[in-house]
Amino acid sequence: MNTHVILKTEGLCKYWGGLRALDDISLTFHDRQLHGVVGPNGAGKSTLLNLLCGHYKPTSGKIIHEGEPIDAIKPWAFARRGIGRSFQKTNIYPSATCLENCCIAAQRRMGGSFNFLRSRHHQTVLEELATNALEKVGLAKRRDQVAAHISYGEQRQLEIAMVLATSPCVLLLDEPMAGMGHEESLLIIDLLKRLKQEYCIVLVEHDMDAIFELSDQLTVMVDGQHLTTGSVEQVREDPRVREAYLGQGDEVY
Amino acid sequence: MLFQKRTERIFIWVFFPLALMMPLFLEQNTFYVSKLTTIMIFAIFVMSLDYLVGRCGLITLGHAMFYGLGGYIFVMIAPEYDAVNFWIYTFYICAISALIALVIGFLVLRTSGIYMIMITLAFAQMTFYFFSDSIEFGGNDGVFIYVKPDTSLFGISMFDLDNPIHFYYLCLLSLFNTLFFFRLVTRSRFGRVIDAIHENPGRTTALGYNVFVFRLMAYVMASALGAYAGYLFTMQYGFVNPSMLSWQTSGSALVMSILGGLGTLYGAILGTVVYEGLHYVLEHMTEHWLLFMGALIILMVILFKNGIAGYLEKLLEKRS
Amino acid sequence: MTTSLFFVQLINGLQYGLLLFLIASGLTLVFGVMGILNLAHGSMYMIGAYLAWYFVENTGSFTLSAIISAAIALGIGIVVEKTLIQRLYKRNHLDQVLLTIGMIFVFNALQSILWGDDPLGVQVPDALSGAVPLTEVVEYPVYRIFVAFLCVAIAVLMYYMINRTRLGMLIRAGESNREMVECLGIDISRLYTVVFAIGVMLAAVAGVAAAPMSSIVPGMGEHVLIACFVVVVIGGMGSIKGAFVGALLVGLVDTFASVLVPQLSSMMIYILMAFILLLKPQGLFSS
Amino acid sequence: MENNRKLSHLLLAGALTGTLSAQAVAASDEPIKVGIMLPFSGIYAALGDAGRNGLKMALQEKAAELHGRKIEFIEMDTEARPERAPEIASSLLDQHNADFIIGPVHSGVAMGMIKVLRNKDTVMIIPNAGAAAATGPLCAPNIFRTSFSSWQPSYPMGKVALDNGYKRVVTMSWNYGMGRESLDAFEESFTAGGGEIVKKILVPFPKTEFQSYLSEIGSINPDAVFVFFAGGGAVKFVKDYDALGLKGKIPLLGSGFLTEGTLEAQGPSAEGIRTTLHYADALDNEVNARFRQNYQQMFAKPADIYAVQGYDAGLLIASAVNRLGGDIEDQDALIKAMEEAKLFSPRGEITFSKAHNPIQNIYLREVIDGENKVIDVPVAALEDPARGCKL
Repeated sequence: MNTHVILKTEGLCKYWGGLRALDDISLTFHDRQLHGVVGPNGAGKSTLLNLLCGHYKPTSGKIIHEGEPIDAIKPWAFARRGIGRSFQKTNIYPSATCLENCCIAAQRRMGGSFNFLRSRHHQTVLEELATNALEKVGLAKRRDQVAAHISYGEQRQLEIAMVLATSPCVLLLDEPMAGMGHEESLLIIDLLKRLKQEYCIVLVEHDMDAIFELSDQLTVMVDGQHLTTGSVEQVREDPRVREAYLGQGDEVY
Repeated sequence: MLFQKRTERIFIWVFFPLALMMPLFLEQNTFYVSKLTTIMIFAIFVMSLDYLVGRCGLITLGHAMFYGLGGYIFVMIAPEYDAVNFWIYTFYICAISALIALVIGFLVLRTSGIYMIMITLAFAQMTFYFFSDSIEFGGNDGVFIYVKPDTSLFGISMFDLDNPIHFYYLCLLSLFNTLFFFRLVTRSRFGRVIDAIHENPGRTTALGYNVFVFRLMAYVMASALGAYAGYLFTMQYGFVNPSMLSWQTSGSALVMSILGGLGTLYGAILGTVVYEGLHYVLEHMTEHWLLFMGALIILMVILFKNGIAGYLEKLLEKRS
Repeated sequence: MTTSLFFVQLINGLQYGLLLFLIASGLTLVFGVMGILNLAHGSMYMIGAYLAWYFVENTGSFTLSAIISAAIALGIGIVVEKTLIQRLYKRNHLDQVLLTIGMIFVFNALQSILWGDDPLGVQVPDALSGAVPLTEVVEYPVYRIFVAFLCVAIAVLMYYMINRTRLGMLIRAGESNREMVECLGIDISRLYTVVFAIGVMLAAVAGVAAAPMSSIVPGMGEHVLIACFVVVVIGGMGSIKGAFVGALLVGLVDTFASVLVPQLSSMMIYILMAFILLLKPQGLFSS
Repeated sequence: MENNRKLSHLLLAGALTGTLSAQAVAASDEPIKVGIMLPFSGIYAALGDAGRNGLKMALQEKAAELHGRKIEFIEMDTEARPERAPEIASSLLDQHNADFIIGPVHSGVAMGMIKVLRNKDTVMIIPNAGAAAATGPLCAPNIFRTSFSSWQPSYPMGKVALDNGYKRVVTMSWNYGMGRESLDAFEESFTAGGGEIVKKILVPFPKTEFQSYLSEIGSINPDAVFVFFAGGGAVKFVKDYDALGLKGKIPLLGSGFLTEGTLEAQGPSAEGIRTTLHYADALDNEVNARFRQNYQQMFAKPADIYAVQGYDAGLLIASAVNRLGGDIEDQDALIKAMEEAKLFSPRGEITFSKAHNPIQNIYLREVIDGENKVIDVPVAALEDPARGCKL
């Protein structure tokens, strides 16, 4: 098992006024592992992802990427360091083709964005990168279709492809299976299984079966607090987890 | 292909050859030549605004600031009674206004939406009053430029700016170049990022683009071209007045841009020609032309959702 | 500046600010509830002033004229909303800008056709024609004090209406969530018509109130419009409280700037606005 | 080619305009084309309207003296927008081949027009704009003015103020050319006679919030106040002056435009204001009486200074056409005829200076019972110094 730590948080807090959305979270994320994060609604999972990708600034605490603290850098600089994310609500460019969606992403990696004159279509390497990303998620056949016209599940796949096209090292995925049918979910699970061979993945998901199946490490959060982290078995056995879910009156999925 | 839309290609093939031949028909009538020249110049300005508003999603009600600055920068830096070189001063004016746009854009682009409309207006009003209250720059009455620049490049003079026909061709060329330039830019990789930002700025940031810097670049570019249009306008009659900077100028440019079809670029030409043409016809027909102009604008907003260009595109689509 | 002059200027600034508030309140109300940016708001102010003149000439009574003018403005508001504005709710701000610029043209033309282009004036009603001495030379007319109080009264009334009445509840709900209001079984389009008409009426009432202390001329609406925008943006678009604070701020800054820094006075309110927006990009009291 | 040209005219007629000008016809049958470039919309619309009425009335009255030439008017709305002025001027010049171009009201527009029309093959007659430059540094053989230079109405007021024993005066106007020039002219004669300008207030144009300035004047408490304002601004100023209690305590003097065309709107606030101008409604002479009566009949409203100035532009054209026997082809002769013209204007006799600015009486008027009553003629036949003019 690869134990190289890519991303680490130390005492991460995010307060909205008096509300503690996230309180003192210290976690480590390893390369080529899928790190699942679960918890009832309002546990602070999405807040955690938003902090990790730089969308929010932490109230206190540190985010360390490859040994360097990065919590003070700009949101866009997170992605430049290879921290890519997908959103809970599908977040793509609906009027562009799937290929173009990925090209936008790949171009950030490739550079040349301040080239005012050269045609955007004149770079085959770029299109190759984008096509590869589409192939990885199994969307090659939708390459030239407009993103708004493909199915919802495919749009979620496309979003992951876009993140892949930026050649990231960390993938932050916020409920990639939300709103999907069973068949589509299986496709994504399959995809994530392949991806975790290459990337460090942080996965927030409500689908318990999926997350138990996929996670190498699993963190449970409740009310913005860290409850436990461990392997799937450890978490499953932990009585506090049951209590947390049952005590909340929330369904266990 | 640079001009991707069929409507746009047809437009270019109809408009520019017609515009090229126009002076042949009009050699007797310098008025029409200069009227058309003014329209071309304003179309450049409208196009630069159209790029900002339609392509970048940056709505400004202060773009006339750069139109006016184009003229006033010339007044400020050129010697009063010596002919200067047109191309060198084109460079100066674009560079200086780009610099100003860089500073203003740095402040303005931190806001968005309706607030950006207002803060751009605020800066334009400030410059308006700066020149209108000044004494050395002619104040509210404006100021003359006595000598037209000469256009020699490497010793060859291509245009004689005192000749209205020459000047017409210079402006037509500038208009075509502006369209060509903006097409290049929209097709480029930079343009790809601008399109992405326009459609979904949040996503673009998450992909690692510094959205602010791209917007700033676009703002600087459009502002410099807006100033170039103002410079040409100043050249045409040798006259600068603060009203070039007024919010009414920004407003009417915005109207023309929306009328033509926002973000289509060539629509800016359509919008300007139609608006100015209507203005001209109505003004000759009735003293109360404002009434009809207003009513027509209202009708167009309600009927043509995507401007004239959008309407034409739809028409072509239906037929094919 | 002597202390007495300072106080006189303070009163000048407050009075100007209060009038600005009266005009701007309608603009910010319409924007806040309906999300409509009405550039023709200044024209309504102009129309109000012309109506006041017309009915004073024909009825001889300022009070009567004010009531008729306000009623007509309300009618104009309803008609304009039903025929034009209603078509624009689903469009963006730009189309609204275009439409309302068209309306400015039409109103300006109508003004010229109906009432001509000569500067007109309305005399201060007799009951309010006195003055209060402030210094040896300067005195303050009762009418202007009355208008200042009227503006405060309208501000209080609006505050009460928005916070205490059913209409106000709907307006507040409409600001935050259109669908919710519809779920409550309220006809949102009727609410919008009412709000727009009230906005128009407020502008027209401001025009009526201003008529006896200013000159009624073509284009008077456009100058006011820009000042109103500054007020509304400083306060935060859609916030009545913001408009009140913004108006007083603009009134005071403009008044004192014209005395203290005359070279910069015309730029001062724009500098103020740019400065505030840079510190608070959504204005002082944005919701 | 001829065909082509016709085609293009047709095309343009369709595309741009509804008018189609007839091609060359014998000169004498052709009407004299008079282009009118005045504001018919926007804040100066009333002034433009009056100027046009006066002009048309004069040419109608003098129709018999035109040697059979008809007059064709081409009217263009400047909207008082200076940036449009060059375009409209060149339209009248090149498209309509106007023989005379009458305009404008606004000095900024005048600058734009002069830029295009200076030394061109048409005669420009300014019926209002007082910018000193038009008959100063920018003067030209083909530019005439039938109104005034900014210097003329204000200069005599300095003397009047001194005669009344005012020593300390505050001056105030909008901060634009016409305003500043008026204040300077007043200051010139006033300080030459030993007066002191204690404060000069320049209000940004077109701001009409005067209260703060007036409060300040109240605290200075000068012997008198001299102002230049016109139109809507004049109405607002006079009302504010009264409302803040300055009226009756500090005498208000002004360039005559303060109370021209605005008296009705100003109401009782204007009573007692003294101004100097080259005209007064109640001027007691035969021409004026007839002029005012006819004007009232034709246009159903009283004439004003702007109508007079337009009227005189018409008189100037008529007298020149008459003297040349209807043939105005030779521009030099036309200009000479205009230079030597002597007009019997409602404002009294006027002739033209070398710089083509009228030499005219300046009247001291006082508002009494809502009318400008002439109480004195401080300077008769005043000629503008035309500084900078090389004619």
